[in-house]
Amino acid sequence: QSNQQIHVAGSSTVLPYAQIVAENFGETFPDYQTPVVESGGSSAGLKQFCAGVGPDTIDIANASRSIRESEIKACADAGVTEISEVKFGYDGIVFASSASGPDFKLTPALVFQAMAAKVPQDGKVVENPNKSWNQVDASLPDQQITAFIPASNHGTREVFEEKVLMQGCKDSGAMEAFTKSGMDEDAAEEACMSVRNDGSVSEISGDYTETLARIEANKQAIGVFGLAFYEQNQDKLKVATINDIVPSAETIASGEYPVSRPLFFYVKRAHLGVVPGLSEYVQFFLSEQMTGEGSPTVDYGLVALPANEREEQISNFENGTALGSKS
Amino acid sequence: MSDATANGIADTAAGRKPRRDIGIKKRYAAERRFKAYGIIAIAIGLGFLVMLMWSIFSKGYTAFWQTEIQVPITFSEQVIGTAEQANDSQTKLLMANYPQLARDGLIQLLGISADDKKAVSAANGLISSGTRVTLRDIVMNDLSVIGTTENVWLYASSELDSALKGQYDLNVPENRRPISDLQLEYIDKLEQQGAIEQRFNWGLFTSGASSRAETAGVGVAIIGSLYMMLIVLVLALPIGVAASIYLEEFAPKNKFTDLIEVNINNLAAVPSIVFGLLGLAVFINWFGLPRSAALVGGLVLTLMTLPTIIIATRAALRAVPPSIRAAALGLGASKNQTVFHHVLPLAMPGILTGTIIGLAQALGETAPLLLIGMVAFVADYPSTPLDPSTALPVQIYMWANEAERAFVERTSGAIIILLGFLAIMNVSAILLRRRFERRW
Amino acid sequence: MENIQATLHKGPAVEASRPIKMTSKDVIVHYGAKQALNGITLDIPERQVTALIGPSGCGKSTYLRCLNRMNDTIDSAKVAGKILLDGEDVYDPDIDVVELRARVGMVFQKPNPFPKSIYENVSYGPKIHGLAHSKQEMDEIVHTSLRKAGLWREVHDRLDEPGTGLSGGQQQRLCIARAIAVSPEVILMDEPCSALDPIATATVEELIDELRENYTIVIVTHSMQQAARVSQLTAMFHLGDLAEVGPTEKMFSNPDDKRTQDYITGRFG
Amino acid sequence: MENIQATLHKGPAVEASRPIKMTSKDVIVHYGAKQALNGITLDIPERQVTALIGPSGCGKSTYLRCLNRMNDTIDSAKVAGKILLDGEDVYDPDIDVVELRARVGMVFQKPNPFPKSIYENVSYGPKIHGLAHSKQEMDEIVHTSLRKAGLWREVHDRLDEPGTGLSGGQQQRLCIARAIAVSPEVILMDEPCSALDPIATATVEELIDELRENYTIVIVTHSMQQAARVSQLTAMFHLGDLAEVGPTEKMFSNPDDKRTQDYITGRFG
Amino acid sequence: MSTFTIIPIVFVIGLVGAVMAYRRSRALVGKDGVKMHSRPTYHASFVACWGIIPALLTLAVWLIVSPIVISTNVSGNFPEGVLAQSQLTEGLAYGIVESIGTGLRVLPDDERATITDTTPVADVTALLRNRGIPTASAATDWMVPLALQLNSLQFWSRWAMTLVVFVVAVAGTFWSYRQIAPRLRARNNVERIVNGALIAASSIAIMTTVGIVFSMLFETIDFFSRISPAEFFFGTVWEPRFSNVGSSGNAGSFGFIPLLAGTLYIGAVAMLIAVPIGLFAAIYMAEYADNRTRSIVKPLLEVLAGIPTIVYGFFALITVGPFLRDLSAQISGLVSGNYVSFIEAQSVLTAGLVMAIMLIPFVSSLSDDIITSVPTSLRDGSLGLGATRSETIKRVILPAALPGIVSAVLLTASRAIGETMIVVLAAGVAANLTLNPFEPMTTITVKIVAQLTGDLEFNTPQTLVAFALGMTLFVITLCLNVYALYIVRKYKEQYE
Ligand SMILES: Nc1ncnc2c1ncn2[C@@H]1O[C@H](COP(=O)(O)OP(=O)(O)OP(=O)(O)O)[C@@H](O)[C@H]1O
Ligand SMILES: Nc1ncnc2c1ncn2[C@@H]1O[C@H](COP(=O)(O)OP(=O)(O)OP(=O)(O)O)[C@@H](O)[C@H]1O
Ligand SMILES: [Mg+2]
Ligand SMILES: [Mg+2]
Repeated sequence: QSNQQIHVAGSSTVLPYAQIVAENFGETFPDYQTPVVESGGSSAGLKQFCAGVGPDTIDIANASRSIRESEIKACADAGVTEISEVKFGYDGIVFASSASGPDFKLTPALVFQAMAAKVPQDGKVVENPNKSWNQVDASLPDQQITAFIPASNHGTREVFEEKVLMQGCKDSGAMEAFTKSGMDEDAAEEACMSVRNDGSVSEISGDYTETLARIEANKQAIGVFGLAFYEQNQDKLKVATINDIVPSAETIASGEYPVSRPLFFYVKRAHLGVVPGLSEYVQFFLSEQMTGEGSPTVDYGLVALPANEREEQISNFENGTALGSKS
Repeated sequence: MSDATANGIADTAAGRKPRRDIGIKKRYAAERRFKAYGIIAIAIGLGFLVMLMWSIFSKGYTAFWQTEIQVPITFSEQVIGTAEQANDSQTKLLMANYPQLARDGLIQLLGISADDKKAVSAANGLISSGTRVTLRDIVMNDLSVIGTTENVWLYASSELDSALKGQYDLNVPENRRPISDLQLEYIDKLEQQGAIEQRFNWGLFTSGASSRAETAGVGVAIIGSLYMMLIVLVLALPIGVAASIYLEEFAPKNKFTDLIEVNINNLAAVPSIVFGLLGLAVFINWFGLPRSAALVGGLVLTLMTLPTIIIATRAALRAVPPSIRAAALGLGASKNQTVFHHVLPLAMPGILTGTIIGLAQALGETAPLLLIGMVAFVADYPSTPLDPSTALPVQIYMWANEAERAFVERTSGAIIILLGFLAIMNVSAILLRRRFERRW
Repeated sequence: MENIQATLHKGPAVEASRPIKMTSKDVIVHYGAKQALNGITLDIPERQVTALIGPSGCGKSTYLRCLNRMNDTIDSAKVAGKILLDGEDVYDPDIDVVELRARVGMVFQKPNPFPKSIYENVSYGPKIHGLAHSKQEMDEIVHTSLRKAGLWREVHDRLDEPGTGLSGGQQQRLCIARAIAVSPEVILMDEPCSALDPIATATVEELIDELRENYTIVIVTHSMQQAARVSQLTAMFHLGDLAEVGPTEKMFSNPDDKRTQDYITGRFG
Repeated sequence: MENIQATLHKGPAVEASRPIKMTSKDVIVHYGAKQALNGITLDIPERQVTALIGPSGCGKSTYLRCLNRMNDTIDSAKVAGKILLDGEDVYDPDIDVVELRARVGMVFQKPNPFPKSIYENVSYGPKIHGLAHSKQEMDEIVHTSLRKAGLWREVHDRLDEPGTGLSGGQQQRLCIARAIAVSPEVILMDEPCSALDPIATATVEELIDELRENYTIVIVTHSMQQAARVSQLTAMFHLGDLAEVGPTEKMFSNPDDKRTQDYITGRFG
Repeated sequence: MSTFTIIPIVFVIGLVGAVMAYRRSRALVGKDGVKMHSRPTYHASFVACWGIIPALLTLAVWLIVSPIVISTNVSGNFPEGVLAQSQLTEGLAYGIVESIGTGLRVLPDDERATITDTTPVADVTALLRNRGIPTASAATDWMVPLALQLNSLQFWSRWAMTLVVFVVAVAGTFWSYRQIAPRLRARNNVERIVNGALIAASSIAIMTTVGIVFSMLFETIDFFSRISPAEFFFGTVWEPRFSNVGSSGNAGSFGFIPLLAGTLYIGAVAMLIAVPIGLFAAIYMAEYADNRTRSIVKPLLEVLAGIPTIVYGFFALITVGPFLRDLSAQISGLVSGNYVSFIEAQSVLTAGLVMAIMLIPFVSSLSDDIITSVPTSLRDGSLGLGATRSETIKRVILPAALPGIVSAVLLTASRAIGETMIVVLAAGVAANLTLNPFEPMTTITVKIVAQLTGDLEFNTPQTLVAFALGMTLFVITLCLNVYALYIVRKYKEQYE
């Protein structure tokens, strides 16, 4: 009974898209029940996914990051050997502040200098002394530095660290300064990615609604959002440019806007043909009408894959290219 | 006699000795302060309640109305096939492009040309994409509508709905709001035609989860919560009361009962998410119960509520004076009879309080449900407690995290529904409690 | 002294020695570390009234509570020794205390009506013991018991009101009615008349006299006159000891024990 | 009849009419719909003992509770009429019940010790009224009160034990000690000796006699002998009415009212 | 016969037995000279217990055991090597067989009759599809005979079960009916069963504890095999990284101290606010308020316990936090002329305050019941001595109600420790170590939830730490509770 319905679990970032697809799937294919899509994080989703094969396990795991080697191994240990990885789009990550505030034109280097725990100054490595944005750079508004960034349990944090802080660290020459001050490479990288904890940068472990609420309560603050969330709340939020590029589906898809991450889901191939509608669901997900241009998911804010890449994902899935069998 | 009285009083008045100082002024001041503390405490509690309620209701009451548009729909045979075809195979009927019917109806209503791509897409943005199901159901119920034209009330899109309810700041530049100037124009037009109306949002109560705000409802969640509360009530109340009776009335005072007592107190302090871990490990992985099922949720919440009920019940049992027990025992009532006939009824108000608080807590809990898969998108109604379902707090939690503006009011709307649920539970418990309450 | 003797003459004649209903041997009771009874050996004859007298705090209530094992309910109380009812040891683990208490009823020193209606207070015992098979029978039992306890006249029109809303003396009589409603074989009464006016006292004493026909009665009283009037056997307690026991007549006319003599002659009751 | 008269002769001589300490006029009490007192008019003379007698349930406790407004605590009780203490209306909204109750102390019919230690039970009143200014003073008050109530000997080595672990009679004496510890002007005693043995009763009666020097005392009793022994004025209640009031000597030798006569002669106490 | 028909029938058997027992025992009473030990209703319940309980136990055991037996039987017949080829694990293959079996049972008789061991699966699937029953496309021919076998095994098992259960029920009833005699201690027997049930109910608490420990133990051990306990228990920095795949492979720091401090601090602040408010509210309701006020106020306050905590969280985030921040700015402006807020929007104080609101009813309602049940005679005793109401409450009623109030407070404290959502939104997730209540801190529970539900890798210390935290918190609260029990005992002895 329970294996007649597709069961999906995983990332809460992917949830809205999976939800849209599941709903439309149920409406378009009245033969099949609407899939159940659990939220709860990529971690919990993949853990359930890797719990084993059988009617009481889930069929698909949504993830806002790629599956890790150790997880593939854990899966294999539990008998989940054939896993299809499906990439279905990108999530753009943007900086936004209250719509009533001034504009922000940021670069990774500026973000690094505003938010890093330690910055080089006059050749020495010092605790970040910057109190307001215009201390970082005169072009920025004279406004206290208050930022809300994703906490370290969020996939977004990884992107933020790698594509913004790390990049900014290198761009601003801080990396060099760190190594010069006697750190080895690991320590320097770590220093690049550590965020100041003197209260001006706060972590958010919840969802973007929380970040939005915090910005509404503190109009001076700047926060990190998903592109989709920002687009739904444009009347309240003002987006910051990075390297003078305005984030949008087009600029992200073209790679001009640097900060984005791919979204995935993983399919348990052993359940294909067993769970009714599973392969139809995957194909439906990747179809033009669901994740192509002008589809509801893209309306919602998904950055669609270029058409050729989507074709590739479909054929990968149909050819049965699996992760598990490789390792 | 009255003479004597008068005299007597006069005498005493004359010879009145000074009153003893028992610090009456200070003590009365203390008394007044004490009473004031009580009033202040209650005022604080109620004040916060009012603030919370106000913030919920002021945001949420609009969720109970939903904008609908009356659109003349032509059930064109070209789009959905003929009735004969439908009798042969339903596939065409099921898969037909119903949204096109709605779109055609709407552009006809607004009098825009089908070639004007921009205008058509603007108009299309006014109606919900959930029309597919609405229109399909109409056709499936009655094949004779095929080929005719009918006026149908369709859900407006959530953007239109929110705009009408004033939830968007329409003064910001057009590109920064989800509703365009053209669309606003159309809305004016529809309003003039009387084709747009705010109607009571039954869907909020009956629909399952949906990614579209206008078709989203807490139907599945209500059923799920109902199942879970029934399970909790049916299991936690008797088990909790039984355990308390054993511990308070029967158990010998030894290490084992101390162990149980400490255990119960400790379980009260276990974070609710840990009960989710327990449910996952024991009920799902071990007993093999299905994920996302109200049954598992109910069991987990039962375990979570038990300590509250047990602690409250034990305190209530302890407060029954021993003389009542002695009286019953002295008449030759057995211990069980004494407890069930006398002690339990007297402890009932306290037990009910514990139950209300425990149930209220269980009704509002999300964290443990996260791990057993109940924080999920479930569109279909569960027919048994073994089917996937969600719960009211889960729906609230999920809607609270939605980006769309229309979900903000729905979140509060769902909270109002949950509070209604709570109110029903409370009122029934109050009625019961009043029957049992007395001083002795 | 004359007073008591006057009363004795009015009281019923002491009957010839009767079979023993209950007997206790070396009953010792501790409350925690404090010893309340130091080994009481006493026989209670069948269908007679045994009075326990003695100064306050000497252990009368404690002894009475041993007879139907009500001391079991006090955690700190430890009972040692033997108590037999019709030859059976009441502290035998095999004995059913519930049955025991149904056979050995009790009226407590402090009136403790249930917070229920007057009717339910009295009907509770018969109900759990299944003594009535119909509403009429139950009504009958309740009415007779209340009448015997001398409460009927005062409460017949308010049987539905709570028993806790009665006056002190009324509560006490309610408890007596409640106890006799289950017709136990032995009735233990701990100062049943302490809160009663003379008329009500007389009613209860008459009741005791009447019950004596069929039941065995043990009564604790502080009134020497009452002991003299209603009892056939009197036991005098003193500081946890049984000072003396004997036929009532003899106890009040010619006590052997010095303490008894002192207590009785020092009387004021 | 002879018995009582014998007692009267032993009792203290009735003193000349005294100033009035408390007076009540047409006091009517309802419990819900039920009328418990039908208009009682009674003067209570200063520094004398007034005894209230009458059959159980006739309203003695109710009347007593009116005198220090303890009836306020019963929701269903409604009091009408006037009660004056030293000429002040005690039901005047301006009057301070706390002060009133500190001046008019009470011993209840059912002993109700606090679930605290014996010491704390007695020291409670003095403590809240601030009657002792040091530990010694407090000890002094507690010891004297216990001694006066005749409990000292039994409890002096266990003052720290809970008051609820005492025997019935001991609890009653504890409550008396508790009441006199605050030295009120008027002491209301609702059957203070009901659970007491003759010796303890004598102690309490002596106490009453002694208190009479300085305090006004109202006592409810069921024992005619006790009324005769300790009181100077006796009031006979009957079914919510005041049947008769008069000097004790006269009441017991030559009552005017038929009901009093019946009650006294029908006595058994 | 289905389980749902068997159970009522068993009950009917038990009830019939009970009625007969009742009659018989009534008849015995009629005979003179016989004194019954137990009343007829007890004889009836005695027989009913014997009729129903063993039968239901048998049923339960059968229902648990038979599917295991049947499935081993059927999967034993899976063709050799087929499993390997079709890439299906046994469980899934069995699932398909089962669903074919279930489908077959739904078919009308004439159609079912056409299906034999040799019918190709395609035909079966076609038949089923006509009836609207989807089957997995991986179904193969060898599954059809197994499905038939499964069906027949299930069929016979069900019959055997029905028979056995009924026999047990009737035998139990009959045997116990024969036992009825005047001296049969039916009441004691029935009460022993009731007591057994009571004990079973209280041991659920122990089983829950065992379950909790069991569900966290292995992961906890796993965690401590990767991160040293010393680092965890004595570390003062909490900073796990997103993942340890970075160049250094560093998983970050897992210092437990700041979380423990935060938990205790926020809990203490919440209790400090909630307990006085709740207690005073309870006292007012129980002792001063008239019945009507009380019957309105009490349930209203109870609503506070039922508002989902996310609502409180947003209340703290949007209203209370900024309010306190601005208030502090005003205050410092008035005092020093410098409008700088010393209370941060997210702070221990905000979290404690908002959590306290939620906790008020836990204290107020439970304490109100306890206070109300203190006997009136104690109030009278104190009032009669000239105590004011408040003195009576403080010195007599509260001490008498103390054990109950302590329970209520402990329960409240427990809730304070377990709360997540409010802390997340009101005090944030930053694991600071500070004494200043105006700065943010966070709690153990917050971190458990965060590490468990994020996008982290599931078998790294970052996720496993959630289990370690849960386990540690469990042990800490256990110790606190043992200590509380000890204290309560010590205190109680003074009064009993
Ligand atoms: N709380 C109450 N509620 C209702 N009726 C009451 C209450 N208290 C007393 N009564 C009734 O009021 C009448 C007088 O009661 P009260 O207690 O004054 O009698 P009493 O003279 O003290 O009798 P006793 O000698 O038995 O103590 C009685 O009929 C009694 O049933
Ligand atoms: N529950 C108890 N805990 C501790 N000591 C107790 C308890 N009950 C009684 N005692 C003590 O045991 C002794 C005997 O008490 P008991 O109640 O038997 O006296 P009694 O003869 O009935 O006196 P009274 O005539 O005053 O009722 C007393 O000293 C008393 O203080
Ligand atoms: Mg006694
Ligand atoms: Mg009275």
